[in-house]
Amino acid sequence: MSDNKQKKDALPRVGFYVCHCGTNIAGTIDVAEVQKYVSGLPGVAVSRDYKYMCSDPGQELIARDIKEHKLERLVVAACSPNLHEETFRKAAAKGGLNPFYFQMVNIREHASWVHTDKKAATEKAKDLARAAVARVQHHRSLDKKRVPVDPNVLVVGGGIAGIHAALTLANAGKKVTLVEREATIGGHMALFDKTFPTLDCAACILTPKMSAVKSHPNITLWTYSEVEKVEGYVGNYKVTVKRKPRFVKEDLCVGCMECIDACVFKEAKFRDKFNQGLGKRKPVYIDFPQATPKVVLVDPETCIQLKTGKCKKSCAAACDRNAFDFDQKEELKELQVGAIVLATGFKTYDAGRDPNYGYGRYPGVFTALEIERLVNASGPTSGEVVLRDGRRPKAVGIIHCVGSRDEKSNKWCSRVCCMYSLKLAHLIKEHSGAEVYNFYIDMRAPGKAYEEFYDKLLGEGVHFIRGRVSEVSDWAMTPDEEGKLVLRVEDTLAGFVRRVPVDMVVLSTGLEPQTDAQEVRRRFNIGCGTEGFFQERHPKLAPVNTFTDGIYIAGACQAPRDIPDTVAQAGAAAAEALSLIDAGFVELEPNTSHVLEEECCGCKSCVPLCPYSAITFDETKKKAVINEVLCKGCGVCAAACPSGSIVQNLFDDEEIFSEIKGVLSK
Amino acid sequence: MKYLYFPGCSLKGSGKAYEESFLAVAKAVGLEIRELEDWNCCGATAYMSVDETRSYALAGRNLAIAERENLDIIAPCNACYLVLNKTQHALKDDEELRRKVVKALKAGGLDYKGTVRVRHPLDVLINDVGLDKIRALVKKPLKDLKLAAYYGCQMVRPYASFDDQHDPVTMDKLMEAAGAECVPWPLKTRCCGGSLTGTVPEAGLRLAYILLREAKKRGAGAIVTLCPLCQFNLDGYQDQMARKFEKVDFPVVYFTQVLGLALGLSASELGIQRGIIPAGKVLSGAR
Amino acid sequence: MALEQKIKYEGDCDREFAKWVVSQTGGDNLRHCIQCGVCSATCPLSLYMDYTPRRLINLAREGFKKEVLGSFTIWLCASCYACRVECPKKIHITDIMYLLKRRAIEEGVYPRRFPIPVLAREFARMVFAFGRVNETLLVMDLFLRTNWFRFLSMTGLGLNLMRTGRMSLLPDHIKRRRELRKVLDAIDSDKTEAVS
Amino acid sequence: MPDKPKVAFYWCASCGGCEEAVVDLAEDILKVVEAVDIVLWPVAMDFKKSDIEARPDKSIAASFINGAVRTSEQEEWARLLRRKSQVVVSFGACANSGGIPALANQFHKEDILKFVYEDCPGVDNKAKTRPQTECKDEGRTLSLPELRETVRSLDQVIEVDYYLPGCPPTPKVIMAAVQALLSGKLPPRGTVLSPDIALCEECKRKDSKPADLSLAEFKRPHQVLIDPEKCLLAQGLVCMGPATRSGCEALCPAGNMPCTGCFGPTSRVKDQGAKFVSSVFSNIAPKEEKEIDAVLDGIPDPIGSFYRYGLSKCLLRRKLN
Amino acid sequence: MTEKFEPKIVAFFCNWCTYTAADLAGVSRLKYAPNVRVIRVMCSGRVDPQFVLEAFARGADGVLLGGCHPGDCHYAEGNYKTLRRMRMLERMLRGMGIHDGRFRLEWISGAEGDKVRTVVNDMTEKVRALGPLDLPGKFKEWDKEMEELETQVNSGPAKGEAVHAR
Repeated sequence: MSDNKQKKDALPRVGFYVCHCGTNIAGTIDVAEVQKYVSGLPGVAVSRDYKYMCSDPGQELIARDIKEHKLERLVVAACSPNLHEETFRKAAAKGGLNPFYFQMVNIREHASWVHTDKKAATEKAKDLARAAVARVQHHRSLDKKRVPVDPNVLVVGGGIAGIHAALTLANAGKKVTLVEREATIGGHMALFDKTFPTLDCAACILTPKMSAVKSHPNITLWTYSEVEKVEGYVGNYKVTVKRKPRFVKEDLCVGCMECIDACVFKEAKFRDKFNQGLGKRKPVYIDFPQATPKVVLVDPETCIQLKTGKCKKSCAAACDRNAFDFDQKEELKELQVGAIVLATGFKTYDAGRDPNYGYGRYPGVFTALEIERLVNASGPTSGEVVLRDGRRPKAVGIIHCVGSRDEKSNKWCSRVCCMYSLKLAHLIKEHSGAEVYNFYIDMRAPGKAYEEFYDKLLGEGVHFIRGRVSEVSDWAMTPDEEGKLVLRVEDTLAGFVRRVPVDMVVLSTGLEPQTDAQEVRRRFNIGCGTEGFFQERHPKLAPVNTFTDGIYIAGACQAPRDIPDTVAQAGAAAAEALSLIDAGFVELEPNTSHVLEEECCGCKSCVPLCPYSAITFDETKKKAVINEVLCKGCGVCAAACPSGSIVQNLFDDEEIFSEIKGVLSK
Repeated sequence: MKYLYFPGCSLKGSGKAYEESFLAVAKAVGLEIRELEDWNCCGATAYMSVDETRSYALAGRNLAIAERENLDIIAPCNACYLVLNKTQHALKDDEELRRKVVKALKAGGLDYKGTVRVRHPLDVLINDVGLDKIRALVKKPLKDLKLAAYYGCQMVRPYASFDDQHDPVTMDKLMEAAGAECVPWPLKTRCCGGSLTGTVPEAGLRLAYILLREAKKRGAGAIVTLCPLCQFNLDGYQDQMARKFEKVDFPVVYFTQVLGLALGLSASELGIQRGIIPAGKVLSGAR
Repeated sequence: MALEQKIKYEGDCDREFAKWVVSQTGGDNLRHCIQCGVCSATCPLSLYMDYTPRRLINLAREGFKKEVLGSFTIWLCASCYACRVECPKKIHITDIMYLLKRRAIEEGVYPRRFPIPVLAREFARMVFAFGRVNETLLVMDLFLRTNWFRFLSMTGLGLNLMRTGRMSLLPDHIKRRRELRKVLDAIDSDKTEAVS
Repeated sequence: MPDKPKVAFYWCASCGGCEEAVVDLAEDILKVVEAVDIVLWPVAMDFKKSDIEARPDKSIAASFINGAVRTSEQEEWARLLRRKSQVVVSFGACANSGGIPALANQFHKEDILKFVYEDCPGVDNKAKTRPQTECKDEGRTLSLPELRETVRSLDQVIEVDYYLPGCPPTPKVIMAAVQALLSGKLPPRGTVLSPDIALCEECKRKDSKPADLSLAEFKRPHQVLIDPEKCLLAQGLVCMGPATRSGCEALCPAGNMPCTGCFGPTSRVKDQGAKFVSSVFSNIAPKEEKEIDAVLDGIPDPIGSFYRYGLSKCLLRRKLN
Repeated sequence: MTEKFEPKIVAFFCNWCTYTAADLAGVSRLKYAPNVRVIRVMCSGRVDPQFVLEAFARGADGVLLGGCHPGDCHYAEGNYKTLRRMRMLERMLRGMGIHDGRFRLEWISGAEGDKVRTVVNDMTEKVRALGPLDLPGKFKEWDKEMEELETQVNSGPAKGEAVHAR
């Protein structure tokens, strides 16, 4: 080290700051020792420790020192750069230092929080600090590039989240394209009759918003469509959307439904997906009266014309606007947008996965969604709660936590089941007068007016049995169990096992990520948590942001969520998108790569490595060139240039080599 | 197809008929069966309650002997099937335990690697022989014989290696291949109380009685099972059940016996006469 | 009837016992039990138990040793594994029952004249002696030790078995009994080493 | 001729090719001889060590030392010449980075001796005699230099001022260097005296190289009929050109042979082999580990292929125990 | 040696998956061995085999490389490029006598904080078992064989007699 001491003055003057973060860091790491140690390192002009570096006084301290001590480099040892790198770059700038003459050392997430041995943790902190000090001396002064932001927005998913986000953005004057996979928007909420805890009718609050979307001048609505490809970067995304053929011209159809009556099939005889298979539909159909857009569509699987080409097409004949077009093909459309809001929603747990509950084996067993349709006035039974054979149930058992809080299926609590089970209990009792039993593990009613709703149900004389049902079966022990479905459960509050005979069983299935969540998140280049829901950038501080700038998430695609929270989050996502757009430009991290022209031999090794085709070959100069706007700064080319002629800003070879040397050389 | 055969204590005693019918059927479908040399008791559920490590060593000895032959070993008794499988799992997952047991077996001059596969005859018949071959071999399909297929606990639990834990179907399929019909019923894997009837009769008898009653109610002529303890428990105590609940008088047979008849083997070589509740009538009457 | 006070004081529970249970293989994820009771619900014998399996688990992890080891529950478990298959927390309840049975036998606190532990012990003895078990002898032995009156009630069954040739009175045994004993003794010596 | 600068040539562990290279200067050699006064050149003239030892320190203007350093004698000479000369020029791949001899760093000395004097088929050495560093014969003591454990580049033994790359350095490169020395127009110490840009720059085949190789197979020269026009990498041959300093005018590719990297890396690269691996293998076709391995199997001797001339300068230096 | 050998492991973590996972491990207060020093890169594809060799040469006992799972790279395919070149590097390391356990490539997604813990602990134990690598020390040791002559030739007037047969 002695020779370093001599060089000391030759090196740029480094200011080092170690943060206590209250006791978060200081509790495990001896910050004073780190401060003392670093003060002796070559090039270090100032070394301090401070309670909260990220606080205003903390930042002030840095700015002041830069001026007073003529600091040329800055190192802060605190939390993760993903949290406060920006903060301290700003502090550097405030002091008149180029913000990229800064290096951050993560001694909280990567040291004090994960180690118990104080001595070892302190040693680790010293090593990391030493490395940063060595590294920062090689940093170069850089500028952020500014690129304009396209003011248009894409919203994916037409459930209540997507609808609310789209309307919010459109009302702010932004052009929005709303893409929905199904034939109508509305999502799960459109299936519901009433919503908890207020019991106001779902249709009454949803359909106005749906038609608002349809009629809004700033919203382009593409239903029956899916996003195929996403290219570009924050502020400048190029999106390809696949529009599936409905075989009916959307702009011509007015949804009079004459065609449906005219269809050669006199009887509706095909599974009605919208009604969870409880109803039937024809090959030409519309999901429900308030479907938006109010346009019929033809199902190629069941339509004779589309299957065989031999049908008298009475439907088309019945249409006075000639809206039918059996030759319609799927088409690909391209969009330019600056921001994207993902609101792709959830899927309910497949009740068939728990054979002991007999779904599919006993006709008396239903899923909650099926019941939502049954109790729905516009549903297949127009609100009648009846069994599949038409009988009215005298006793109904609602089983909570099906596919939730279970390590055999999904570990998580689905958050809405308790409340919607209470809602269904109320509606079933109201519609059928049956005895209703709720079988729950824990009653979770943590929302505004939720506990009160639970209390209301208790008052209505619904039975609440605390215990997980082990089986639904049809074998009788006593005469009054004959011909019934028997639920076996421990009444854990009474402390013994009970057998409860019922006519109808409702399985309160939990919420899961969409089946194609993984493909979708790859397409949009965002992450998923272990359970498969989309990953937010930070659980508390950036709940609707993702790790990809300009892409935001809202609603149950991020985690199980009820309507109030979903709408709130959709608003938040819209606001994030707005703040990006209204800024008008984004500053890109300057960690891009560039070719040292005079040193490039033109071997082209780097060209195919770039996933963004940012590297091209200049045929006249016979050299590789990097377009720094397209470059996203992965550095794969720098690592692979065989003659070391590509440099990545902030991650230059000598910067990394000195960091390696730094962590190792005591 | 060569296999080792682990009878276990029951098949040498109360479960004789199971052994007889199993061996006969195996022969008929072309399985080469050799009884495991100098096998010892698997330890069943009882030993586990006394000493865990010892009971693993006990089962381990059998597995070690079997390894010398490197053939799959067939254990027709559900208890044996489970204990041997459980031992394989436990010794695989728990290194400390494995060390102890391997050391102990060494002391007896035995070598344990954990390489043998423990199979249930049902598994072998369905997956190795195959339903098609069996259908082809059926000489006397058992027309309009209704059975309640009863699997018991320990074949499907806790290791559902070849069938569903809640609603197993392999034996139903096999019986249908034999021409019989299986009534749907929800008690296929509900415990028969076998391990208790001897000691806590009121409990054991009740469980067994529930099964018999339900099977009868569903219109079956007999319960067909694949475990000697279940068979003994359901078949042997019906007189006591009569005293405690009602007279059920319901035959309980081994799936190998039913299959055997369909394959054209004689009732006697299948040990059908060994049923305490005579099954001959139901089975033969069916034909 | 006499009044019995049900209140428990912290002094009544044995934290060591609780620690021991969770430290055993199979007991490890006991702490995660959410008391949903599916084990009790699926258990074909819970209707006879003084504590349902769910309650037993909670008593065990809270350290109510006396109640746990003294309970009928552990002896009524027929090892049908239904609970283990249903448990949403993948708790190996059956193995825990075995664990508690063994502890109860070690401490000799199982219900007196309650035949199951006796059966278990006799079973083990017979296996050690012959390497195999003769059901008939085992059952006879058992009833003579516990409740010879019941033994008489079983004669019907005995005759039936005799008639159908399913009962043998001579103890079957393996050839290399010494080998087996070496193995079993080796386990014990290994244990004592572990202790010392 | 006291005013002529004194020059020494010396060879360590080398094949003699570098000596040849000097001779290859043809008539230019006369110019050199004109200009300088050669005080040591074992291959051509008879000088003794004592002559050099007798000279005052730093009295030799420049020493050109070729070959890697493996024996005590080579080490001793290197140190001696360093002491006596103002400038030491590391001459050729072996001196610069160990060269072919350094491939021995993949093995341990003992293994090598054992093989050469005992196990090698065709060796007849019942007594298992090994060379001794000292032996008596008719009263005379004869000594042999000691074989070192590790093969070293010259600069791992003494300080080196300039490097002439190549196996061997080409006449062009040598003359340029000599002229620079004579004219006194010297680049900063430590410079490698050839262009600091990779070989493709001057390779005739450069334009035939497609951007995206995504190779699915590697071949060795004897396994293919080599297309004389097309880029050799594109033909699946391991051509080190992209990771190798230029200056040789791409002689090997011109002669239908892939570049094996004798000029060493550019100044921006620490480890030629590692860097080459990084560039070529990042872009091979398969994605699955198994298939990747299958492609890699096409290169049976990675170290020999990527460190043909530079194992001494590999960041790991030699094989560990 | 009396005190337990504490391996020094240098880790290169990609910013989007493994580094984030390490942050998550921190936020979740998972505890793991303090032997790893993380160097942050934007993508595992930035990791040049030279970095790995340099780390060993500078005294690392192990090198850990962490990236996104195949198919999940934030930069589409960077991790495939890493995988390919590192497969070859592994072979070269083996050839140079550095055993596989000392160099490790792991895919750890941003959600797998716990995997960071298990991998770091596991690697620390495995490398501990392998013992110190200490290349800097080895370099010094290897050069010992030259000390004698260095002093002999460089100090004082060299003696003329030692004649080597050539």
